[in-house]
Amino acid sequence: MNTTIELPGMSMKTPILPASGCYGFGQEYSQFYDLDLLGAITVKAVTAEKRLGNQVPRIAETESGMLNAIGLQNPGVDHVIEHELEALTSNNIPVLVNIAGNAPEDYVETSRKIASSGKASALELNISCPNVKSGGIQFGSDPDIAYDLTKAVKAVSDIPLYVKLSPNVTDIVAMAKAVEAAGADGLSMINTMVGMQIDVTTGQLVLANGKGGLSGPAIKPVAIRMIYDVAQEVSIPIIGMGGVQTVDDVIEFMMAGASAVAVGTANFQNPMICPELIQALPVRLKELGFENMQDVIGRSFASCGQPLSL
Amino acid sequence: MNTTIELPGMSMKTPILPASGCYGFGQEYSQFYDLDLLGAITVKAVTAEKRLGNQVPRIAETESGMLNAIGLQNPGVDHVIEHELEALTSNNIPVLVNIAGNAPEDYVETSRKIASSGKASALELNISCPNVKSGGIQFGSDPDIAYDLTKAVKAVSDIPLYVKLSPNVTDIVAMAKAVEAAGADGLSMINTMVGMQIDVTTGQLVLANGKGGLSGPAIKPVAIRMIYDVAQEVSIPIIGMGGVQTVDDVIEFMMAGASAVAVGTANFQNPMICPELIQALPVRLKELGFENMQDVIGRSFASCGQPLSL
Amino acid sequence: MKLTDASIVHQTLVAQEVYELKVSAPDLADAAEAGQFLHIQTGQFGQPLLRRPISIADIDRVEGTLTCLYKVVGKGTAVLAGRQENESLNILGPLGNGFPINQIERGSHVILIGGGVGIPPLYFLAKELVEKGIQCSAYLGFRSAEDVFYDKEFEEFCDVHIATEDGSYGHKGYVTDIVSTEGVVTYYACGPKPMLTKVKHQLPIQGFLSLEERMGCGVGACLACVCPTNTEQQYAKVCSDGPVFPSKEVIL
Amino acid sequence: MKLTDASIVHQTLVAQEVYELKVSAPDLADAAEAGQFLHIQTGQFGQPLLRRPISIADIDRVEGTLTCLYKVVGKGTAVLAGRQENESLNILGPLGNGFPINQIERGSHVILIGGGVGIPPLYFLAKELVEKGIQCSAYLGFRSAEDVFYDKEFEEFCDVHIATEDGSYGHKGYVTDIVSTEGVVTYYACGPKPMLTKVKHQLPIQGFLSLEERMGCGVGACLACVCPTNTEQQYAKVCSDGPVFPSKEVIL
Ligand SMILES: Cc1cc2nc3c(=O)[nH]c(=O)nc-3n(C[C@H](O)[C@H](O)[C@H](O)COP(=O)(O)OP(=O)(O)OC[C@H]3O[C@@H](n4cnc5c(N)ncnc54)[C@H](O)[C@@H]3O)c2cc1C
Ligand SMILES: Cc1cc2nc3c(=O)[nH]c(=O)nc-3n(C[C@H](O)[C@H](O)[C@H](O)COP(=O)(O)OP(=O)(O)OC[C@H]3O[C@@H](n4cnc5c(N)ncnc54)[C@H](O)[C@@H]3O)c2cc1C
Ligand SMILES: Cc1cc2nc3c(=O)[nH]c(=O)nc-3n(C[C@H](O)[C@H](O)[C@H](O)COP(=O)(O)O)c2cc1C
Ligand SMILES: Cc1cc2nc3c(=O)[nH]c(=O)nc-3n(C[C@H](O)[C@H](O)[C@H](O)COP(=O)(O)O)c2cc1C
Ligand code: FES
Ligand code: FES
Repeated sequence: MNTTIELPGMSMKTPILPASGCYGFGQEYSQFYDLDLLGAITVKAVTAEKRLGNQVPRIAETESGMLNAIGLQNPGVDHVIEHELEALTSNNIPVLVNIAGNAPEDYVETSRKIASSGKASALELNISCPNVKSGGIQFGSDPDIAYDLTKAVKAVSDIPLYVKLSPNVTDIVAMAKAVEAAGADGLSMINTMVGMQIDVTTGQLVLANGKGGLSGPAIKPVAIRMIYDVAQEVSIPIIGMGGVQTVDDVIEFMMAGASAVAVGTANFQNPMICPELIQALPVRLKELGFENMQDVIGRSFASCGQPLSL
Repeated sequence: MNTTIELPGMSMKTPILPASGCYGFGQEYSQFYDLDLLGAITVKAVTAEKRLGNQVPRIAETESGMLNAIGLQNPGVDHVIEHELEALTSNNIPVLVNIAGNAPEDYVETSRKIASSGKASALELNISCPNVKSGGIQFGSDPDIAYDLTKAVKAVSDIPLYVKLSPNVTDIVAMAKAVEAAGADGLSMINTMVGMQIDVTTGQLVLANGKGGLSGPAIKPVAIRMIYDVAQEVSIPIIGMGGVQTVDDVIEFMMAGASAVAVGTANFQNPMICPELIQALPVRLKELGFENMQDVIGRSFASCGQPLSL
Repeated sequence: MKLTDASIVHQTLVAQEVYELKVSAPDLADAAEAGQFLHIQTGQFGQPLLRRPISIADIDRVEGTLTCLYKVVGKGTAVLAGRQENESLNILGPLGNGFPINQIERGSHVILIGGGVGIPPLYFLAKELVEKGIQCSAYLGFRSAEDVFYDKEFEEFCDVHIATEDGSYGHKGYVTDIVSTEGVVTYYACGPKPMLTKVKHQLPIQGFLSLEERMGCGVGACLACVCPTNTEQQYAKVCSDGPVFPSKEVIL
Repeated sequence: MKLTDASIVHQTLVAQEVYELKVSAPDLADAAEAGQFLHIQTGQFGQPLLRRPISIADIDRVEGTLTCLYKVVGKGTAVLAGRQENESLNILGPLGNGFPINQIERGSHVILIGGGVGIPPLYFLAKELVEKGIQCSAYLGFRSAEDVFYDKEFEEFCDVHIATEDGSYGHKGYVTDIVSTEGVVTYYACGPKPMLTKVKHQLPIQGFLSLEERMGCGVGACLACVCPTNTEQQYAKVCSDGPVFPSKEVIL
């Protein structure tokens, strides 16, 4: 079965890619398999300046999920371009570069540098960071702020732009429409949900940062719902993510409306998960009676001539 | 250890109670134990008129959670007062009556009837329903609408009012403050998170209703975070819930700022969970070095003279 | 109805993906009746979250054991199939109302109609009917020859008619195609909804249908498992009002 | 570093809540070194979600087995303790960098300082040091007499000094109170952070510290497990840059 998918800036031979922050810059997992097997690679968030990130503990386990508060640790955009992205140029897969910041200028500068480096296929704007200029409101929770940021980044970048939506909002569709109107070429969803854990033996918050982002299978039903809602209201493609573990999860995300599916937390449990899913996908699709992978995308709401199975 | 807790309208001998909708009107679980063991009972949502609820399937299992879309099935407020609440008058525990509706008038009428029946200790306003008059926006996602509804219900009821907050919002603190300002005597949080599941073998949504509410351990980190944030901003007590399974979960909710803790989904796995937790709580608190249960509430943010343990 | 930590006596594969599970739980065996079900915590450490409803297929009150037959169709049943002998299995039950048989007169003839994993509860029913001197015939439907189970076991108590969808064993077609109600006073049916619908609408006599629905609590508290009825209440809870209903009461 | 389905040879309780786990995994045994760790999927069906890092306490390359010693402190270790002989255990490893010993000259004297479940990796290290003709002394700290394990095992290779916090066995107090560095060229320490901090700041010589931190991936990709360092990078990843660090590099 043909599993290729054409997304803005990214010609993928499989719709499966790793999610940002769970895969470093790829070098660690290249010890396990050839990265060229992937549909694309999403790298860890890059910021204008080097960041040391939060204190430890940075993660906590929850039921079928985990909280993380890494704090955007990264060596800064210049170093990333020179070393990390440079290393990836020896691979033949699209590179999606996740961008973060606390002020619009950070995002703009980082995006401009990455785009003009020629070493990225597309940008993924991580708008879940607090906007220091707007009193800490997340870029990702106000449609107007997200619109402005998307516009500003589009203006300095000539490569496609994916905006990564935060699920911590009342109306995800409004967010999606705002960034689409501002020129986003695609959406990534969902980022983590804000959560917290308390150690009852000490009464203290487990994460040094207090709050963290919930990821993993626990959040999958929320991700599926949000993608389902958004996919029907926008015409740009969606990279879906949130708790993917099995090939049926990949298909569920596609049926909800995702054109590609990213795997985050599951890499920690099984470092071979990406190649395993990539191999299993065409087999499982055939088993389910599909002849064409494209038919799966949006299947849950797209009207379909005949039932898939009886 | 003294585990009594005084909440508006409810003198509870333990802070543990069942959550609405997971416990019917109590009669089923009274086959397993004496309901008088409970701190209080929360009954299934009551509406002005009888409702048949949604089609089946009404539930789906997720990783460490479940989705439900029961659809407010209930025999209507008059029947509930005459039969279900009447039956509970033979017990010696506070009765918290969960109220739902799709228009403000529904809520007001139901609340008035319940309050004047004399058979309820307090009302719990379930504001996660879509407001048909405001184009389907949930009462629980707009602070102004929630404020108005709370005011309207307070005006017709002389028993304390708890407002049950929905987690599907950008700013839960704003919601909490709005209903507090409108006169709510307490908060219940959190209700379920909107989620969805797709059956990949058919491409169809699993729940007949499409979307459903996610409950269970999966959502606990989100519940803890929201209660932690809200407890520091309001001065009315919080009944905490969302994924409670163990006695340490109960304590975690209290440390986050809850004065009482409700158990929902866990009843399905273990019908004896409530009495088990009630028995375990004082034992575990003592083990953790507490002499007074009150010290636990808000422990994670309340400044405490000395560390709990070394 | 109570919570029991039963012990697994054995698990055996009896047909394609169908396991026979025998547990030791004397109190449960004493209390249970044909047509009731068990709500089983299939895994350990509370995973998966929800219990799984499985019918009681056989009871040995002397041994203090119960037998279930279940098919691996998803996560919960897969986890259950992986549980080992002597491990303890947490069971809530017996739940629901069994098949009413007291009204049937000695010497009369009834039929049992089962489809796939709807067949198990009919087995203990057959035993009980025969013990009461009631004659019974079993009509059992399967997808294919490799899915067939308990045909020999039923033959010890009644005459058995088998249908397979692909004709690889017994009659080709649906079990509802071969049912005969001549001289029969009532029927007891359990199987997939399409089968029950046909049974209710095609057969000229009334009987009893055992329904399946997704369950949360299993005890009547959550309202997950309703089915519409012709009664004044307009709906019934499969777990606590059923799973067995008079065929005329349920809307299918 | 690879994924292996090892088979559990045995699990034995060796002290209060401390288990000795032996697994058969010849490739892993061949590849592993003292001080490296395993990232273990403790349960089945992917529960709990994250792997748990556990040090390699012993390796038998002839038998093709590895031994770990772990204490039950929470969910993951509790689940692990419930796993049975012959069951398969999914292991990612060997991970991290072991204790550097090549620079130590034959005949010199080194000390091992371990606290509680920080002791296990020192055991295989002791064996290797002795085999290389290096003399070693072990200073082992425990909370109380019932927590003591592997004291006899260490005695086969080195002189052993025990401290317990409550004085119920050996010296009363912390292990750092009894350490002597006279004639010692370096030390290898593993244990809780307060112990390592004391070791780093109190001892007059430099050595190697094996750190613990909460881990996600275990391979350097998620940045969960960092510790601050004096190096140009300002931080290191415990999983892939460590867990063993020169004492002068890490900031404690
Ligand atoms: C009263 C009753 C008696 C039953 N007796 C038997 C029996 O004797 N043998 C047997 O093989 N099966 C029986 N079933 C069906 C059995 O409960 C399901 O096959 C089983 O729950 C599937 O679980 P799973 O995790 O493997 O599947 P999944 O599809 O992964 O389950 C997902 C969710 O859907 C529910 N579900 C899926 N299919 C069904 C179904 N057919 N009925 C109810 N819930 C379902 C599960 O319980 C679970 O909550 C009975 C069902 C009921 C209601
Ligand atoms: C490199 C390394 C080697 C280790 N070797 C051993 C050993 O040989 N024997 C032994 O008993 N223990 C060892 N530990 C500690 C062991 O990993 C923890 O005790 C274990 O992860 C606790 O898991 P839990 O689920 O039982 O506890 P929980 O508290 O329920 O775990 C919750 C989360 O916190 C993490 N966590 C909790 N405590 C620790 C800790 N001390 N270090 C790292 N993560 C932690 C868990 O991995 C899990 O992600 C080692 C840790 C590291 C980093
Ligand atoms: C440890 C960790 C670090 C992450 N870092 C980033 C990041 O830097 N940028 C970003 O956009 N998302 C980040 N995420 C979110 C993931 O990319 C993904 O959106 C989320 O985890 C949901 O997918 P999952 O459930 O498969 O992990 C991170 C997630 C984890 C678990
Ligand atoms: C089957 C089911 C039915 C519910 N019905 C109601 C309801 O009628 N009214 C309400 O306010 N909450 C209802 N809830 C939400 C619970 O009261 C609770 O807020 C939520 O499930 C989180 O707690 P838990 O994780 O312990 O279940 C329902 C939850 C479930 C699982
Ligand atoms: S399963 Fe809860 S009412 Fe039937
Ligand atoms: S655990 Fe992921 S970087 Fe160390």
